[in-house]
Amino acid sequence: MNQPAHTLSGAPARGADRTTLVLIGALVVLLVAGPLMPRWAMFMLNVSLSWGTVVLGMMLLMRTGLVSFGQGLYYCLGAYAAGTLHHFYGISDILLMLLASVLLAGAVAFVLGFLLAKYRDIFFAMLSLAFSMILFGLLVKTSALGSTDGFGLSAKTFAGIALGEWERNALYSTTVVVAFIAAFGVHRYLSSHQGRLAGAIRDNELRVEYMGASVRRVIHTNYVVSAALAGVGGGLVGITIGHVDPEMAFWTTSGEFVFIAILAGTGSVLAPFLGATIFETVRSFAYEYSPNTWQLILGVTMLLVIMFLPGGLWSVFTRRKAA
Amino acid sequence: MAVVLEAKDLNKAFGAVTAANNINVRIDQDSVVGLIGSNGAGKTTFINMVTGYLKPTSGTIRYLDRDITGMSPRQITQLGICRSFQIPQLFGNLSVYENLQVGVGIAARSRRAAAGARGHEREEIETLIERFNLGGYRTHSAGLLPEGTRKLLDIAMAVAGRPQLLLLDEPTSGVSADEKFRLMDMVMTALKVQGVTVLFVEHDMEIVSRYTHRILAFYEGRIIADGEPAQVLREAEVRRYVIGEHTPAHGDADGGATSHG
Amino acid sequence: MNQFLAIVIDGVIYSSWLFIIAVGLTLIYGVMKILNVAHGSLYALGAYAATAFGGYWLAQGYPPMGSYGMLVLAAIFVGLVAGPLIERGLLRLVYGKEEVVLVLVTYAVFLILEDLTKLAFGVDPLSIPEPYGLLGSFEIGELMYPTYSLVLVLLSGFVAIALTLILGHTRQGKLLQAVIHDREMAAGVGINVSRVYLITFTVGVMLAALGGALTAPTISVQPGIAAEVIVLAFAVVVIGGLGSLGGAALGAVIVGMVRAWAVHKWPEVELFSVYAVMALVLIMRPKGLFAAPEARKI
Amino acid sequence: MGKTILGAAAGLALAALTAHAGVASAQEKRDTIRIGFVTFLSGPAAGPFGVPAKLAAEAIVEQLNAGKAPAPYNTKGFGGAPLELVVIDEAGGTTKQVSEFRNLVSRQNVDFVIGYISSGDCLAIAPVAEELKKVTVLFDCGTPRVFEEASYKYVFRTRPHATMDAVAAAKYLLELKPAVKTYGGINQNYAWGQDSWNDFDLAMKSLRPDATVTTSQMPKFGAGQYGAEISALLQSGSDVIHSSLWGGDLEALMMQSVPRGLFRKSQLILVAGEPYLHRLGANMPDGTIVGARGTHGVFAPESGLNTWLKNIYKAKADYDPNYPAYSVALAFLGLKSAFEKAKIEQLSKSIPMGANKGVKEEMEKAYNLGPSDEQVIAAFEGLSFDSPSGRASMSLGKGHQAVMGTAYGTTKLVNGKVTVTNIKRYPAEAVTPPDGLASPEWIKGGMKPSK
Repeated sequence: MNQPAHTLSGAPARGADRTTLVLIGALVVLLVAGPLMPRWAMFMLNVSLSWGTVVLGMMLLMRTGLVSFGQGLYYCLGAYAAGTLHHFYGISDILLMLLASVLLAGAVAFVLGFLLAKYRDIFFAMLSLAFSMILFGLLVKTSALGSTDGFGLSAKTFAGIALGEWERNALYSTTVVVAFIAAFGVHRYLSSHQGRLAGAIRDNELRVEYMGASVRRVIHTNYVVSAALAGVGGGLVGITIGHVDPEMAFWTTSGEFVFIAILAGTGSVLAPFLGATIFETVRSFAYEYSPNTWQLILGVTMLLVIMFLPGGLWSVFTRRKAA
Repeated sequence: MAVVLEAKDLNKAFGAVTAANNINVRIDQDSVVGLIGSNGAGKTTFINMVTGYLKPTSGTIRYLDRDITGMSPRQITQLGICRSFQIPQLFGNLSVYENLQVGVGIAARSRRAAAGARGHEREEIETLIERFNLGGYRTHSAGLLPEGTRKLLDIAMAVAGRPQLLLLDEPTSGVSADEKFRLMDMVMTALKVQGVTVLFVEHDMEIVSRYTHRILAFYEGRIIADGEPAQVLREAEVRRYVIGEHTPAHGDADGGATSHG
Repeated sequence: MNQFLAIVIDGVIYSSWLFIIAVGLTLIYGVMKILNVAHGSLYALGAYAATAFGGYWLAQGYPPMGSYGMLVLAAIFVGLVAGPLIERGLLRLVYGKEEVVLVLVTYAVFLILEDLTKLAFGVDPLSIPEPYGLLGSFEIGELMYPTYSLVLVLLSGFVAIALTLILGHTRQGKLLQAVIHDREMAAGVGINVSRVYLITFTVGVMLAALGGALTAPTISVQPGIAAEVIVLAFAVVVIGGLGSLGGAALGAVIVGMVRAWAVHKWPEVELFSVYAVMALVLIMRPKGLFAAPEARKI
Repeated sequence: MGKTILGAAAGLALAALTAHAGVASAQEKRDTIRIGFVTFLSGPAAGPFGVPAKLAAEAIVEQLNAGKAPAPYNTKGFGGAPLELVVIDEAGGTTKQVSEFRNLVSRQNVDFVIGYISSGDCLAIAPVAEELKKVTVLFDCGTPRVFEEASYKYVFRTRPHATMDAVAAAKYLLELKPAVKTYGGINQNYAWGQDSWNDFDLAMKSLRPDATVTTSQMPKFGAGQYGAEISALLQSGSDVIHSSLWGGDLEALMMQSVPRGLFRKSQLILVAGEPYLHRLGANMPDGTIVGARGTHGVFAPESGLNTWLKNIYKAKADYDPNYPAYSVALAFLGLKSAFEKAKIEQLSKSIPMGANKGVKEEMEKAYNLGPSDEQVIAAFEGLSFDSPSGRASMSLGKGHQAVMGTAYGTTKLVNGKVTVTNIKRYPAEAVTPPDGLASPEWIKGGMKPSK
């Protein structure tokens, strides 16, 4: 009843086990259902889950009270890490590529984190935006990486096992599992002390410092985690799409992630994935059935959600629980 | 008796305004000290300097023979000085329970109380809830609590840090007259159990004289009187400037004085 | 030397353009604490309206000089229509939500306006080149500049001075500053905040539209110009310090000069010079050059 | 248990979509031919390229379905089967485009895909088309990388690649002004602009090693304000300024540079300038060298097909078709030729040897069934066909990449109207690298005729 229902707040620790159950349920359902779906649906789900992973990172930041308009930086780095492995070193093992994605994104975030952990509100958003736009500029200038055209990549093996015909399914299953691990991990993290601190910092940094905890360290940690998630998401999308280009670092890409995060709400680790799936579905059908006004449709959807579901789409579920 | 806190020649100026003027004071272990003075007299400034929110312009602050001048609030807290706030500083979106959970959690970790922290934490939270009688509000989010309860929770949070020195900034402000004593009783019993040195800012002279062993009277950043409550409250200066036969024209300058801080 | 001169002149011209497109954004943020992503779309609307109004005027065969009036009229028109519509119709319903949510609201408006302009004006590039050439050009060194650029510079200077005077020396301005300083307090002492918001937003939109209208004669007006402008404007106001008028001016000058320098000396980096500057400034001054002082917490 | 609803919801949604797809795929394949057509409907490329392309596509489809196109394209639709367009916006970047392509193929069940103006999209789509085994015709993107970096079975490009634009530009320039000493450029800072400049620079270096580069301005795409760039170009005092700008950027550049007399000093080359002649009018300085990225628009040879395209296009728009429109014609007519060639082969095969009964049935069956993708591909590879832009032959990229000649000309203002004079044509082999040789190497190697 009196549990907060505003966009960026923490969810109550209660119901944790329920979330875990749903996660495991979703894992099984998705793994089984995937191959039975038409290829386009499996693909859309594949992309949506990858984006969901990126947005999960956004959510973690939002729980800490920060909104990044530059997650594209890590999304793009992750994709290019996987891409360059394939393109220049002929390594096209899904696991190795994803590992590269996480490491590169995480490493860069660790360095930038020292700086960004000092920033809040719009300034955090803007500085992160600046960094991702700088990467965009650098990539556009780098003709060795195909400039704005980018370059192609694909996965051939999984942990050394050749895939051949099974590339799509393997990719999909990997994505599902990665998404699950990410969601489960973040869920556990959020219900840990460290995770609770996120919500506390968001509410009142001063008090956190006056309780003797370092706000900057928490923020730095969460920033790196969110970057790693964006990185792996980018790697997955890169491999799934089979192509990477600088657009991934452009501010509108980051904007879309914020868009999805707000759309979904931060009430649960399940929200980002739900949000991404709905967003991708709405977008793709809008493209198809009204190619001239799909932006209008997205915009209106966004406004409706903000006005009538302040907690994001997720609040539909929490509300039902309260009733 | 051992000295917990010692301020030497403490000065703090905001441009033209002097918020602390050559303050020298020693606080003994286990004493309960009241800080009185009209608004803008420099009480909160003093607390803010002790707890690291403000850097003194000059002078030193020692805590248990250790110079803490210019340390960050976090470091100071970790040394065992905790505070409550004039405007309660809570985690408005978290429930009362979660607020204490965070507080106790941090304290437990910074104390490196390895010994089965988890179990202990839960008990500690319960103890606090019971001592500050917050039982009825467990799941309410702190942002929606009545003023008095917010004060209680704010103090409980400070106590959660297991401080040796506790500073309370106007614990009873915004609390209805009939509630004040109930609140102070609760706080004091809660603290007795822990054996804590307490400094608190208070405007209500009844409360000061009832709960303190010693009073520091502030006026324009100076300590104009220091001693037994009864005796201090008798002093002419104090009666004029603090208890206020006339109220000095400083406006709400506990804000004013430090608003640049 | 000569090149240095060119850099300065080009820098000044570009800076004044930046200032005109950015000043409305910082004004709206300062008063309403809304970072208006739709600012770019309103700039675009201004440009489109300019081609429509100006085009009509010239088509009627009225004296071409009047087309300048048409540009300004177009901006005022857009301001008076779109301003109240968005503020009353939408923003008023979401005040009090978190800053980022408000950013998202305006982002949604941006998306919607993108398609609405497309539906209204089509995708074919429109243009109104006449005003650009009309005033001829002047020479500095061996470089020739169109007089229109000079007009742009003077106009943005005028806008800057006018706003400063209004904010500093009129009753309305004082009220505005009261609201900027402390919304609740202002409301407390009986200032009609809601009205101040309406006026501010309308003026902000007008300035955005003015930027578009004045740019229209130098470009071909078509879909996509909104997105290009908005990030630039963001960079400028963030560098200067959100909500600060002087900041916007200084930010515009810095970005303008750096870009001009890059173009002449090091064309490769022009692409991200703006963001590099933004990052550097924020690193050195986390809240921009002219940041508003923080209110006390405890 | 609200949260379990999530799983259910997602499941249901997908189930619904699946059903939708199931129905679609049930319908008999070749009775109408669904063609996915992808082009920019929003963003900066919509006005100059995307929408003209869409108009052309719609006009051509109407004509074909009515059987009104001139011979040899006067059969209804493709081999009698009417065409149906599914139009998709190309805006939004490669990620969305790849998803949309997949949706076109397996949700919309289109039979063919024609589309893509952005080279990035072409590079991203080609492998996916291969994976999904869907015959796909790239109609307007220019990057040579598509078939120089990989080879595809299902992907075709019916317009020549961009190398010839730069090479021919350099050749034309030197024929016109042999004395060129210095040249500079202003190109958009993205792949197309960078490649155009690099190829032009390489071509100049190999044709006129003594000429030197003054400055290479690279404003970002959509910059809009070119004051500083123009000053820099003015100060560079170049004999020649090369530019591959297009659309709004090009128009803005011209509006801002002409009043500043930039082109009184320097000879201007606009690689993609042709579509804007009618728009820029007086803002197009006399004597500008313009191209149309092929023998399109004003460079298109007089022919029945050319007049036909002009007429049907003008019926929809109030100006002449520009080169994207011509590219669209190439794509549709190329695919149509391939399709019908395949169909005839299949029909002839379908006639049972020696038997004289059952012939009719067999042929009808074959006719209704239409050719398989395999047959269409076989027919398409190495195909030569006529188009409003002249004859195209699919002779590069193992028969998947069209080659055509190109042409450049010089603008001349004739009583207020911009015309193009002194048109020079360059045969394909003179401006296009041979199969298997990457463009930069070929240019560096002195551009030996490919045949």
